[in-house]
Amino acid sequence: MIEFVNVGKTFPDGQQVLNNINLYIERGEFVFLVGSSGAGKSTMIKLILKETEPSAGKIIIDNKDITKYRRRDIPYLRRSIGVVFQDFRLLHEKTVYENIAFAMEVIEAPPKEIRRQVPMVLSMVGLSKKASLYPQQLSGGEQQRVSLARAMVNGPSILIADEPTGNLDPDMSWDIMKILTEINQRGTTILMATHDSEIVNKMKKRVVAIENGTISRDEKRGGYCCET
Amino acid sequence: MIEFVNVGKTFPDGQQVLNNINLYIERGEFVFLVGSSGAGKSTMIKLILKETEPSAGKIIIDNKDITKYRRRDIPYLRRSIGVVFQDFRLLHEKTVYENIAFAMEVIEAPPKEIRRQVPMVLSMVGLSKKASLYPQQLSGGEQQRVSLARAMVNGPSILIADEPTGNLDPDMSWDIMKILTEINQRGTTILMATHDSEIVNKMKKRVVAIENGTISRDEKRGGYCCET
Amino acid sequence: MKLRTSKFFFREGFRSLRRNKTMSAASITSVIASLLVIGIFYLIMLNIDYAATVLESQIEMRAYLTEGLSDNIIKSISQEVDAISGVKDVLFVSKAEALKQLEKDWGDNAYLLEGLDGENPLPDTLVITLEDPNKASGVALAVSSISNIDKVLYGKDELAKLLKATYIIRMSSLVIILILLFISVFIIANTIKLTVYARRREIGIMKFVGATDWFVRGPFVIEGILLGLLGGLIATTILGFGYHYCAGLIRQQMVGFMSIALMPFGEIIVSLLGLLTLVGIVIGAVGSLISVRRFIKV
Amino acid sequence: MKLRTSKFFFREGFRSLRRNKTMSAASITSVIASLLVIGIFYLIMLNIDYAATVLESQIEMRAYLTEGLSDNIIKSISQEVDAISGVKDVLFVSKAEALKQLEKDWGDNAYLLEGLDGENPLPDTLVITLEDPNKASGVALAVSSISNIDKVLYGKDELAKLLKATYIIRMSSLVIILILLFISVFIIANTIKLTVYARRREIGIMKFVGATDWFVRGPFVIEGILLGLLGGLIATTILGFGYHYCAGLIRQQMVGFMSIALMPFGEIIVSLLGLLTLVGIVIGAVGSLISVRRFIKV
Ligand SMILES: Nc1ncnc2c1ncn2[C@@H]1O[C@H](COP(=O)(O)OP(=O)(O)OP(=O)(O)O)[C@@H](O)[C@H]1O
Ligand SMILES: Nc1ncnc2c1ncn2[C@@H]1O[C@H](COP(=O)(O)OP(=O)(O)OP(=O)(O)O)[C@@H](O)[C@H]1O
Ligand SMILES: [Mg+2]
Ligand SMILES: [Mg+2]
Repeated sequence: MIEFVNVGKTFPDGQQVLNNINLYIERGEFVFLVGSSGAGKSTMIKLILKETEPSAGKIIIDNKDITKYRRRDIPYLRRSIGVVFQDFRLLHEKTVYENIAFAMEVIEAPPKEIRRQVPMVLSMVGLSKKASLYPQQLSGGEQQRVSLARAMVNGPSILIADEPTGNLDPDMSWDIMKILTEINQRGTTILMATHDSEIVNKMKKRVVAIENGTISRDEKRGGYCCET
Repeated sequence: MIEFVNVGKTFPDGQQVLNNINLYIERGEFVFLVGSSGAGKSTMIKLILKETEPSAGKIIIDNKDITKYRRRDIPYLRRSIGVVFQDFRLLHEKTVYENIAFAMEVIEAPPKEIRRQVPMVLSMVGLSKKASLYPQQLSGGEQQRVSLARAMVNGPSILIADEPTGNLDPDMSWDIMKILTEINQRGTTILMATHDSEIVNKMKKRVVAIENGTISRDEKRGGYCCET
Repeated sequence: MKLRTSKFFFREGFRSLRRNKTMSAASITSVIASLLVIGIFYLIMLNIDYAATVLESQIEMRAYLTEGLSDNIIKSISQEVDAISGVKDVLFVSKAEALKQLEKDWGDNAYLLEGLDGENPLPDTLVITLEDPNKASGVALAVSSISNIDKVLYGKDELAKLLKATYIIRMSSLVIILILLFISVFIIANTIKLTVYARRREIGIMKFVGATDWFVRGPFVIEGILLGLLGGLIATTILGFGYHYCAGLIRQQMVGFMSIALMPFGEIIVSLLGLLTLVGIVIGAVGSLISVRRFIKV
Repeated sequence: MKLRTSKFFFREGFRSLRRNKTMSAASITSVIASLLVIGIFYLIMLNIDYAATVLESQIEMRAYLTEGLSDNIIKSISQEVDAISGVKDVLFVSKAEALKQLEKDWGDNAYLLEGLDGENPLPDTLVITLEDPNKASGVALAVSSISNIDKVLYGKDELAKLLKATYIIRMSSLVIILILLFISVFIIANTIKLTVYARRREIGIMKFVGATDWFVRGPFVIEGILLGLLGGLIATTILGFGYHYCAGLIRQQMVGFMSIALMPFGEIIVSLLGLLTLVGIVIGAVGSLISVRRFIKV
């Protein structure tokens, strides 16, 4: 489903963040991406979304080498992937409802379906009451959940979550993890970058750790850290 | 140092977030503010900064009722308080160095001191190498640490941190907590809103919990949650 | 593109105009202001052209007839002249009428004619008005070849000067309106660029949730068109009232004198409306398209 | 405010101009464009005024002398006229010269003078030029009260018409330039508003780290002043070259005719530079001040 082949990423300022990354994630897998702050987790996610280009290697999504994609193919790549961004990326000028509806309008979904689907995902993340507020009127954790709701609403085959519980209390975090597990069981491939050791340790899913630009650890049922 | 007297906050859309909050934080205390997502932690911080006004009660900082402050007094209030915002609030058009220097330029600090102080705080949060990058070129955790560096740089008498470890790995989080403890020992009052149960539980500091708009718990050496 | 997508574009375009009030207000007033500049100059140019045409149409040619012709012959000569292509009108002025006119024209100087001792040295004259003063020399040649026509006069030098002057004025005003059109287009496009710039973050986010370039552009283009349309309508209204009022004032000031050179309001308003709304809409749409392009590449 | 703070304002103002390239480019070109509109019209107005003044200064008054005066008497009358306030110049034209001139003026029609049979009905004349055509009637009265002056003529009606026409043209162009000035000021202010709007987030953040209103405004005001200054200089340069080129073209087209009515380049450039940079700087500064105000209230 997602494959990194000898991927390297060096930024224009000369910093080499990723170096010869090889990673294969199968359809339906649930993978935690861990690593210290600045390790390159978000960079890997940005590479999958073609937000930035690799300096070396290729990235294969759904059997297609996305480094070969032309500009006009990119929207279709992104539609197949739901993303919870680390910085949320909500549209400030739209209400919570409209933010989520927008992701459906983009794929030209019928209005009827939008009216059914949006309230559903909002209630899943516990924000039914906040539908008509603007993102700036929400708490940090609420914004994060809106971002998750938007990522799920189109039922993408891949769901990527970058630190989706960073602003959530433990109870809420577990609620979210339950949702992600459910989605995963319905067949969605999930890649989640996180610092939450408790979650990683208790979930017992595949863990990929990045350190010094390379994959230092890749365990089928791993924990947040080798020791501790 | 910080006192909430019968404070209530109802937003224009009718939602009552805080209700009759009474809280007294002494000079030099270290207080954790906990509560589920959307409980009102950030709102309390916004009230202290006069980013928003209480609908009832008064807030006393340094023996002065800030609800009575006129507009032109607000900057001086804010200068006495260093804040790590939940959404970082870095200036996108300025480099990391300039962002931190700006907080010193605001108080018209001598250039010499700026040139000494900024690299020092940057090295404290481990970002010396990133000084000349722009915030958008940093990882989430790095941005969070820039925000912390900026909050500390003027040596404020009060330091408020809204979820300052939300995007940091556990090791880095402990480094940050060490810094905060140090600052606290030098006499700075610290108020930290957090969801990180491990940190709260291990630090054994005063814990104030918000639930349904009121203070549900206020323990001298508390944990993240009563049970667990 | 599905129908609902165009509906979406319209809805979003309107919504965005409404939600970004500060920005919409600032940009639409800039659009109006720029269109006013075009409009004002367009009106001035129209009037200058109109005045020049009126001036040119007052050019007359005088054909002196030989002495002592019968009324019948004069009539046939008159008809012959009228038939020449380029001649608009022919008027017969007898030598007695000509003298009377001269006395009147000279006013205070008329006593100079006393020296004539009652004799009338003036000839019978055909006063010819022309369709196009540029063709004066051709007409003059044709007229002078008619028998019994003694002399054809039409102030050759003065005519040349007048034609040159109106030409220069027309060209200058055309150049100036083109420059102003260019400037206004530029300002409107820049204004739209700034409004798009203020929303660059939004555009990026839309792209990251899978919007195609066209999907992002759609609402911006609609918004640009709305801005242009609204701006055009308002600018035309302001100019319409303004012109009506000013023309009234000027006419009143001039009491008859030169007042013919002001174009009537009705003739102007339609072309003005067309010009301004067209310019507004086109730049609104194209400006949005181009401005969005920079931020859409993510 | 400490000196280093003003230094900071300047540094930040410059830096922000440099860093926000897209925005700076868009806003400065809009400022230039708006100033060009003012400048173009200012030039046109100056030239219209100049042309009107030239036209007015060509108004002459003719005083006819009684017959048979000696040269000495004519000389003393001439001096007497010259001493009247409002008279710029006096020129004596003898009756012989006057007839010659008339023959020349009439050109093709000069044969009409053949009827005079060698007699010269024209009087000796003093041709008087005026300092201010508005005072013509007073001068005429004073001149006619001098003995041995038979008659004073100055085309009263034509003068009145001319004065009215130049008055209307002057007033119209003044009104138009004021309107355009207003429009341009408006566009520049709006442009600056949009650039500030695009940076509203920044302003909020500055306030949250304890910046006073003035500290936030400072760099914006400096930036506004720089925008205005730069815009003014560039607009003046463009207009200067443009005017120089166009004036050359027009003069060439006209070969002598009317060319006197174009103001020389040197007289214009300084006042233009002053006007445009002043307008640019003032609106830049004030526009920034006002625009920042909305977002500073946090
Ligand atoms: N455009 C850029 N230019 C230069 N360096 C960059 C750029 N973008 C990212 N980086 C650097 O790449 C490194 C990895 O960033 P990334 O966002 O991938 O980290 P991360 O693993 O997501 O960290 P975090 O857990 O803090 O979010 C960081 O050190 C960052 O400074
Ligand atoms: N301007 C506003 N208008 C309406 N409701 C608001 C506004 N600002 C905040 N709220 C509401 O107030 C509640 C408390 O928000 P606050 O940001 O204080 O929560 P929090 O405790 O910081 O949560 P988190 O841990 O998720 O950051 C939220 O439910 C939010 O929707
Ligand atoms: Mg990251
Ligand atoms: Mg919060």
